[in-house]
Amino acid sequence: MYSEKVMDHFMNPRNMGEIEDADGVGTVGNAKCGDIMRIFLKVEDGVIQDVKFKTFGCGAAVATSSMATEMVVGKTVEEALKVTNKAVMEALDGLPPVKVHCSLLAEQAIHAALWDYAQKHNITIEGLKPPVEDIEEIEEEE
Amino acid sequence: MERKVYADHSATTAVRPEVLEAMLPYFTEEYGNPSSIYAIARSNKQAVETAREQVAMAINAKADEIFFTGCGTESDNWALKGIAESYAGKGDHIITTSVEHHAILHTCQYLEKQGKRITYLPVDEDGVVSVEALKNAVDQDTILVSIIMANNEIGTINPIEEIGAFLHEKKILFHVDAVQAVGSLPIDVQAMHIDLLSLSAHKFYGPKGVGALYIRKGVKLRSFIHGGAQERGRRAGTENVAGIVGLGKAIELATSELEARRAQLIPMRDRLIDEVLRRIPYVRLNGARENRLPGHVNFSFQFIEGESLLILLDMAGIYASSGSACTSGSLDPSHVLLAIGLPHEIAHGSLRLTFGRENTMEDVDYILEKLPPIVERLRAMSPLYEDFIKSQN
Amino acid sequence: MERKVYADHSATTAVRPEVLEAMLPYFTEEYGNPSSIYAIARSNKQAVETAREQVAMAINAKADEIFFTGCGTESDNWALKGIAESYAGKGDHIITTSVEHHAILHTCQYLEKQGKRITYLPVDEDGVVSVEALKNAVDQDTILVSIIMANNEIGTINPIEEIGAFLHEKKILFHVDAVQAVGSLPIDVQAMHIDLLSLSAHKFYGPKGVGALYIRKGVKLRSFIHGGAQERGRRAGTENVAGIVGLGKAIELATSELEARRAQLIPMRDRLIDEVLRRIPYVRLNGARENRLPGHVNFSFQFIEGESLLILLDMAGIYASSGSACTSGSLDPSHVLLAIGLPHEIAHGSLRLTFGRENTMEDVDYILEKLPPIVERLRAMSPLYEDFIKSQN
Ligand SMILES: Cc1ncc(COP(=O)(O)O)c(C=O)c1O
Ligand SMILES: Cc1ncc(COP(=O)(O)O)c(C=O)c1O
Ligand code: FES
Ligand code: FES
Repeated sequence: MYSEKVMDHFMNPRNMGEIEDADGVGTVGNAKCGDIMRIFLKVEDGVIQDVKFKTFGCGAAVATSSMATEMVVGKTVEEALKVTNKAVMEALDGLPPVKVHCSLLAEQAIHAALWDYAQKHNITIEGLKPPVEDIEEIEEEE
Repeated sequence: MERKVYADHSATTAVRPEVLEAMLPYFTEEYGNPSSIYAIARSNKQAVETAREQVAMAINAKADEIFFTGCGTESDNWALKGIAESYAGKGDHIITTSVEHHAILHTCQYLEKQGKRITYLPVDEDGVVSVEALKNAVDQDTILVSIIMANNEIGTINPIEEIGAFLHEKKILFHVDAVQAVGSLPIDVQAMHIDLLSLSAHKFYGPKGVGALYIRKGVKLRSFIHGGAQERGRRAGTENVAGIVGLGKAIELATSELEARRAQLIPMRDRLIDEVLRRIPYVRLNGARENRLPGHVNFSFQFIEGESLLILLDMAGIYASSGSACTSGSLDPSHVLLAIGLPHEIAHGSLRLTFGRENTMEDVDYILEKLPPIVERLRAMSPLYEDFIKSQN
Repeated sequence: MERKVYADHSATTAVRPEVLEAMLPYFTEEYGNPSSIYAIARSNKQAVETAREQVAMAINAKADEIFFTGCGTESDNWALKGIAESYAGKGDHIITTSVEHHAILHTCQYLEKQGKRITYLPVDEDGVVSVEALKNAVDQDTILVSIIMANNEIGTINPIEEIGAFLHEKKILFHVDAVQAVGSLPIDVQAMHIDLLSLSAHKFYGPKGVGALYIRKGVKLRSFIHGGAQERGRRAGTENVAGIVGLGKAIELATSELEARRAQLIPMRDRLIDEVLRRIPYVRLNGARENRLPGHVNFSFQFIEGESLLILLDMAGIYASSGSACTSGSLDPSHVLLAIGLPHEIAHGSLRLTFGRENTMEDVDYILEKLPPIVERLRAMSPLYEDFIKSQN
């Protein structure tokens, strides 16, 4: 069902854990499947220095969180914003159709963490929308 | 080599060697169409009739009350849609439970769209249907009650005999989905006052793609699959002779070994339940503690999600499921776990382990060795667990 | 030893060794439920998907347009009942022919009771449906036309491509019962503009109890068997993995050997027809002389009755039938023979001989040796023959 890359990131998740004094923390959930993802960011001079995640979810949710953290670390916040769920999926060699929303969870968790970082540091990030509680709202827009 | 433990017998079982052996001649040698007239087809027809007797014997019915179908799901569809139509003149109300298999639930939803009235009885926290609720639900338009004998997800057994006695007195037809029960529980359609009963061969070491419906003599049931005159005109389609022979042999073996099987499986089930509850915190057993299928265990592990758990168990050579296999394509939490009162996030973290004839106590030990660290690992990843631990401090 | 000649391949065929071999692992080793998540079930799921591709390839469809069923009869029931319901908003009229298999005819009769309007098109004396009559029969309420590709009783082939082109233009859905055609005729659902097509494994050396329905993408078809999410939510029930694998392998072989099989069977068929007509008086060939299935022969012998003929042939080691095997329980003369204009008493004396891959020209010779004296013997017994002979003098 899952690609080798997905299985690899699921079995050996990168950046799993917490950042004690994170600059931004975002948590998003999906009421449809009940899954929840949390991203911790450490940002210095507008560049993401460290990122960690925690996920309550399926194999795809764990793998997309892991991949997404790898893809944003070292990037500026503006660049991180451009890491879409599509890009995460591609990096994982694809996901089964019923699992596409799991990658959206990863994208939105990063956005939520960036939003939290912006709020705490009183800055605005171009193009960043306030996070939603439940990513289903976004899915329905698409 | 790592151990391999297949613990998903409620999903399906391997055909046992004796059963396959009984089936084999009917693929290549005795291949005549049993409805044909010539001699070589006659042994074929005979084989089908022997299987019919084997099924009848297993549930204390008569051979001419047994009709072969393509699967348990077809049996369920036939029973419900057939009765709804054949007894439309008598009433439009059907009663079932909220914890049925989808073969019943989705059929009921279809019938609702056709204008039938369906009552879904609640169950208690063990998953047992309330006989009181049933008594209150019947009215003069009730034509059928359909109750699962033993639940496929949580293993709980319903009081079929008590319900049957009540319905018999009320003269309301009684259908029982016994797909999970055959080979695990004694079944007697007379003593239990059952009018229609569904079963499926692949749940008791027979082949996939063949089932049966018991229809008590005198019950009107229109055909569901129309066509030729097979199964005395009630179920058309060239008979799956090899499959039917396999079903017959499998049910005969399963019934004769019923007590031995229970004696094998109950201690395994009980040890797994006791030890998991002892060794792992924040876990609950779903379904009744005692009143459950012999090899059937279902847990919910708080703070973790079912699919991740299954994948890690799979990596460790343990094959389990998170409820019913038929819904693995879906993201919804189990309707059964919601019906017994679990909140959404806990219903998501359930694990079903179901043992069968090839399993041993060593398999249980192996699961007890592998499961705790896997649960721990997933909890370490879980934001829900993090929140919970923080809230404890 | 007497020879044994199985000449009833239109009733059913023996599973060929390569097919059985492909199936075997799925009974005892690869037995996981294909809907499960773990690795051992995945090879199983893969096997089902390979079979789906094999079927798609054989009829020029896409894999996701193929749905596995429990038999050809179920496929027919699903197609007709499903379309009748899913397109009820568009119209209530279905057109079929008077020579369909009972799986279609009895389903249509059921639909008539549900208030649908069914037109049964007549056929000519060869058994070919009239395209003119079809054109006159369609109206703005016509939602479906269902036509048998090749007739199971008389072997006649219908002009499917011509009908398909007409219906495609009219935007009317087209279902084809190709149960007898697979492995005997080339099938291309694109060129033939077919929207739904039924097939059954046991007619082309696959196992009994498994069929398929092709559903063109975009066609709405409600489920017929409700339940789990198998077959992408359209056909519930645990997949008959071994059966499906057998169907896939069998259709692949049958398609690749199509020309070889035709080259083998047509001369046998033609010799039998020519010689019987030459050697036995008062006999007619039923169905078209050329436009018929490669191994298919159907005669009517005046003054004698079918069952007696079959029994004597059986005694001589020749296994044949008197039409469709599914109706052997019935005493009515064949609806197909009546539709091509045979009077009752002649329709009763029909004999179907259908050859397949194991038959040889020696089998034909053997039949030609045994059949004439049997016919003679029965005629000597027949008061009708006596009357006839007397009337000749
Ligand atoms: C033309 C035709 N349609 C449908 C069927 C039904 O197929 P099955 O017996 O596999 O259900 C048959 C054969 O019995 C047939 O010959
Ligand atoms: C309780 C119950 N009913 C019905 C079914 C359907 O049986 P089958 O998959 O053979 O159609 C199952 C198993 O899948 C079941 O567990
Ligand atoms: S199923 Fe919801 S995150 Fe994967
Ligand atoms: S005399 Fe036997 S069927 Fe009529």
